[in-house]
Amino acid sequence: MQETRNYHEMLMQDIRFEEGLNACMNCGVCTAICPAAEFYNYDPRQIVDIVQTGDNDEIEKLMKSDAIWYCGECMSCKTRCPRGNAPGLVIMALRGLSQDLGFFVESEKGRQQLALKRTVGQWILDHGYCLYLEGVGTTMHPEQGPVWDWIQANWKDLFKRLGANYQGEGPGILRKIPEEAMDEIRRIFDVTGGTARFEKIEEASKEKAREMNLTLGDGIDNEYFRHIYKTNNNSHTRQK
Amino acid sequence: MERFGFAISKGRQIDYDANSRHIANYISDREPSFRVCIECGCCAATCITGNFTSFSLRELQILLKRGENEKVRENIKKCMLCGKCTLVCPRGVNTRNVVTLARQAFQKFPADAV
Amino acid sequence: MKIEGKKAIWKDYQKDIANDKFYYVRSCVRQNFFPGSETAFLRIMRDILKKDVYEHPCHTTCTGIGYHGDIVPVETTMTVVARQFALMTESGYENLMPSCITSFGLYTEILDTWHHFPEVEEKIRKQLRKATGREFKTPKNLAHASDVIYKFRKEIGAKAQYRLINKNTGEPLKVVDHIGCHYSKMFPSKGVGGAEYPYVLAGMVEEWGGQVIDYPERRHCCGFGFRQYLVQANRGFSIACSKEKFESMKPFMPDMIITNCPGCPMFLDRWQYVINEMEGKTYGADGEGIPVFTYEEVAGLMLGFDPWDLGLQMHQTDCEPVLEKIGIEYDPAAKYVINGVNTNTNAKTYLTVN
Amino acid sequence: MEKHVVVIGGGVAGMEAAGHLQKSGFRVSLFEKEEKPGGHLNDWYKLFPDRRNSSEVKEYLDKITSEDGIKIITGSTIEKIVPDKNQFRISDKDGTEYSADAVIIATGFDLFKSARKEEYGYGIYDNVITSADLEKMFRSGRIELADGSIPETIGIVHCVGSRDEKVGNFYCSKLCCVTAVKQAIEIREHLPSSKVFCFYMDMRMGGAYYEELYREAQEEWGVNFIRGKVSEVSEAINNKLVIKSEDTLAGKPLKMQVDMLVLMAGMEMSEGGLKLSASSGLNKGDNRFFSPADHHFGSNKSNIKGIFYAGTCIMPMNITETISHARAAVSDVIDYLKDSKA
Repeated sequence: MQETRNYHEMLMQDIRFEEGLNACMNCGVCTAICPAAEFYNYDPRQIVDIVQTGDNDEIEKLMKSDAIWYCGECMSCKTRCPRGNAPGLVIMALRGLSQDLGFFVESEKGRQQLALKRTVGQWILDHGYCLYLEGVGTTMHPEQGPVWDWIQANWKDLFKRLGANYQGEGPGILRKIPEEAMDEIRRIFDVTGGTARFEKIEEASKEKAREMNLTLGDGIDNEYFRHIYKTNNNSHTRQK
Repeated sequence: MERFGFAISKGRQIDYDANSRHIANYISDREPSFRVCIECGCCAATCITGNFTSFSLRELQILLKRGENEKVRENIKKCMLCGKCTLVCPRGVNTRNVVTLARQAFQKFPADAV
Repeated sequence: MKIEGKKAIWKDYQKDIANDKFYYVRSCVRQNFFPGSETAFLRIMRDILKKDVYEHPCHTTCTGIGYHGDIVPVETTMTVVARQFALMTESGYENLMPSCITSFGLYTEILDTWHHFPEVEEKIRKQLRKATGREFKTPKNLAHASDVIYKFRKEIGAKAQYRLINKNTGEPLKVVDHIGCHYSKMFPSKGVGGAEYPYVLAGMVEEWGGQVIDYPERRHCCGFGFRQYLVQANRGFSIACSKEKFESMKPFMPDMIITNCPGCPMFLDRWQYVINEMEGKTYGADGEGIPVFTYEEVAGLMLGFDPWDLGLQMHQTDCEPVLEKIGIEYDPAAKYVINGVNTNTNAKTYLTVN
Repeated sequence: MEKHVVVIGGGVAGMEAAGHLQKSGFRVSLFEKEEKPGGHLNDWYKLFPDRRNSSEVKEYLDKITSEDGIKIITGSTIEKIVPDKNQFRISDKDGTEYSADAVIIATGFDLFKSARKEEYGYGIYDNVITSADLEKMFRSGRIELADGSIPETIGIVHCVGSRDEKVGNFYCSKLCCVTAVKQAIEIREHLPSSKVFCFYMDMRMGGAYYEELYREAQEEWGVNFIRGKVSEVSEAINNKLVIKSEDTLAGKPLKMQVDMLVLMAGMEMSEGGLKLSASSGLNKGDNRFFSPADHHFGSNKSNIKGIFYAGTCIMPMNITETISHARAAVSDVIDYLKDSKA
């Protein structure tokens, strides 16, 4: 069996953990207005309570569980906490460490990180935008509705009509960001741990895919991606 | 739902105004000590069933008072009525009788037990 | 409700907003979903208010969605943000004006962290130097683009061709103001009006003739939740949040919703369509949806911009009911016309029951 | 010549101190900023835990301060104390100066201004009131909503302005829990068909017969207790207040509507005390109350010899504790003036 490490100490290295956790008195003011607690079987107060005990076995369990992936990071908790805590920041620190240690693949919601990496992460590195939606249609996003089909069908002309500089030189909406600028962004990712995080997500996911007997090629058109993108075992919310 | 790949999540908050307190009132009228519980957890700590399952006498009492009866109904069969809870209660709550009355109420008013 | 109580709070949360010489950074979400809004914003700022607004062609995403989706580590995000600061510094500007609320929140949070932990700022400076060779100054003034419109709401109101008033009844339109969570929930003092009763949009609505309605779930998140929307399996949460808001605002019979975050209007717009598809339910009057607008779109409409120049045809929930109520002159047939061709010949009106 | 002692503040502590100083043979001047002495006692209807009428305590205090040798100066705010040889020069807002051989500061507390907890909507939503507002209703005999109708469901929020870093008050005001329980019972007495819900973080019933009162509230009055701090309040279209908290003992968020919400405003150092502290070099603690020379055996002594504290200007206290503390201050004055060569 793997030896329990001092996860609490590791969390302390994260500046958000230091900012987000003073002594909690379990008043529940965070859970009271937490959108995630309203719909998921989730209680941010209890997460903070577990973390502040410093019990590393319990912290490891948390990092391998779905529980840390329900938060929507709206930060409503930060506004209200009478002790100046931010449970949302504590969650972010836990999520960061869970990925760096490869624990995220142990839960259904955690495994979804690969989907984020291969969409948002890829758009950032390829285009310099968090979203780059040309060609991302209603197959992946049926909720975007018929208007989105129309937008996709007329993307370039419509954007031009609305004053965009789509893929153009110089400033403007969805301009092509110069290659030198993109190189800078990629170097920042290399220097600051962004690339390492991406690699860790890929590596742990590939191992998990093998274990689950699902194929995982590049991109988003493969079994594992579809699985993590769509699977919901319905244990996360109230069913009745 | 199939078309969109998800269903709209249901809220899990205690909707106090929508819940029925009929079961709790039934117990409280017959076992007034039910009212003075301070949720200290002594009952749950001493409970044999509680030590081996997720059954919690403390939680049971609060859920009944809020009208969140469904979870109580699912769990209350586990109690073996040994009565240790009643012995240890610092407020003199007859917890054992609370359980008995709750079981009775669930049988009598199945519609309120949700 | 006693409005004096709110006014007392608004007085406590007046933020410093620059007057001119803005350095504009774009929003990924707004560019993809509401390009007409950013176009209209610059038209208002430059052509109508005669302000100097500069945009650097080399600026990028702040990585905010990646950061709050937790795939981008905090130091990476801080360094990308430091690069934005560097481009601003190099361009000779010091008033940062982001289009995005996630960015605005992130810039605010990073500046606050650096303030409390100067050693972190030092480390980021080193990393930026190493990766790009750039140096930076932190912004002298940081205001979200909606703060700036708020600041100039009277000037816009003075030039407006329309008001938020029902032309048939003479009554003010009832407007729901939805504030992006990251606008002031993290740092109440950085938002106009604070976190509990933000005034940034309410001030515009009041100035332009409308009436803001306060409803129980006013402060509730739209439900984006980053990973909660971006992954299909989680979208049940995302839509449930918006639904909670619609159910709560419906009894107040709002005519429209105004937003300042780029994501919220898209969700509040699309989820009305999905709820109608799934449950046959709508939240506006007469079986219609509640039209959702960005603040730039509302400002543009007031100033007489053409609805189709503003990009209102990109909404799923039809905006026409509001245009009719205000009495805006527009050509319904031009909605889907691009380069003189009607590109949506089988256009149907969505979100109208029966 | 008989020594002259100035008492600043004519609430419970100041009146009790004045009475005992007079009994001990001093000439006393008692300064009160309001038009009549009595302090917060004037605003309270019944007292915990025995629910006796506050006027009984007021009568006692009026009696002991009506003796010859006590001069009560009302409508006078003392702004500065300056040591002058073995005496003190004391000046009021209008610049009038008085001299004294010793000074007792009994400037008391202010109720936390509940509008500062913006999320509770005091001063915005019509039927959000404070514990002090409710006492006025008790006294008038009518508990009613803004529109004159009778509330059926009443929520009580504990810890408003206490144990709350966001408003700069880390400390517990100590008396709001028992006040909440007392008021909950009184509401049920006035309105037998009403339902009352107390939202608390911890029930701090640390006084004689407080816990018993808590039990009585549960047992005889059916008051509901929910362990969770209220997170936000809003107004529904029917004018009811929507409150959100977590029921932490059930581990779930809880949402309910009430007709009226009562905020248990905490205790803060008074504004008068703060001004005096700044003008006269008197030390304050992190909690902004006056910081006595020693919290164990010198809680009446200030950092300036000859200036003493009585009552809630150093920390939240109930009336019993305030009266004892005021008497102890007199004992310190006696010691001081006996040793003094003045």
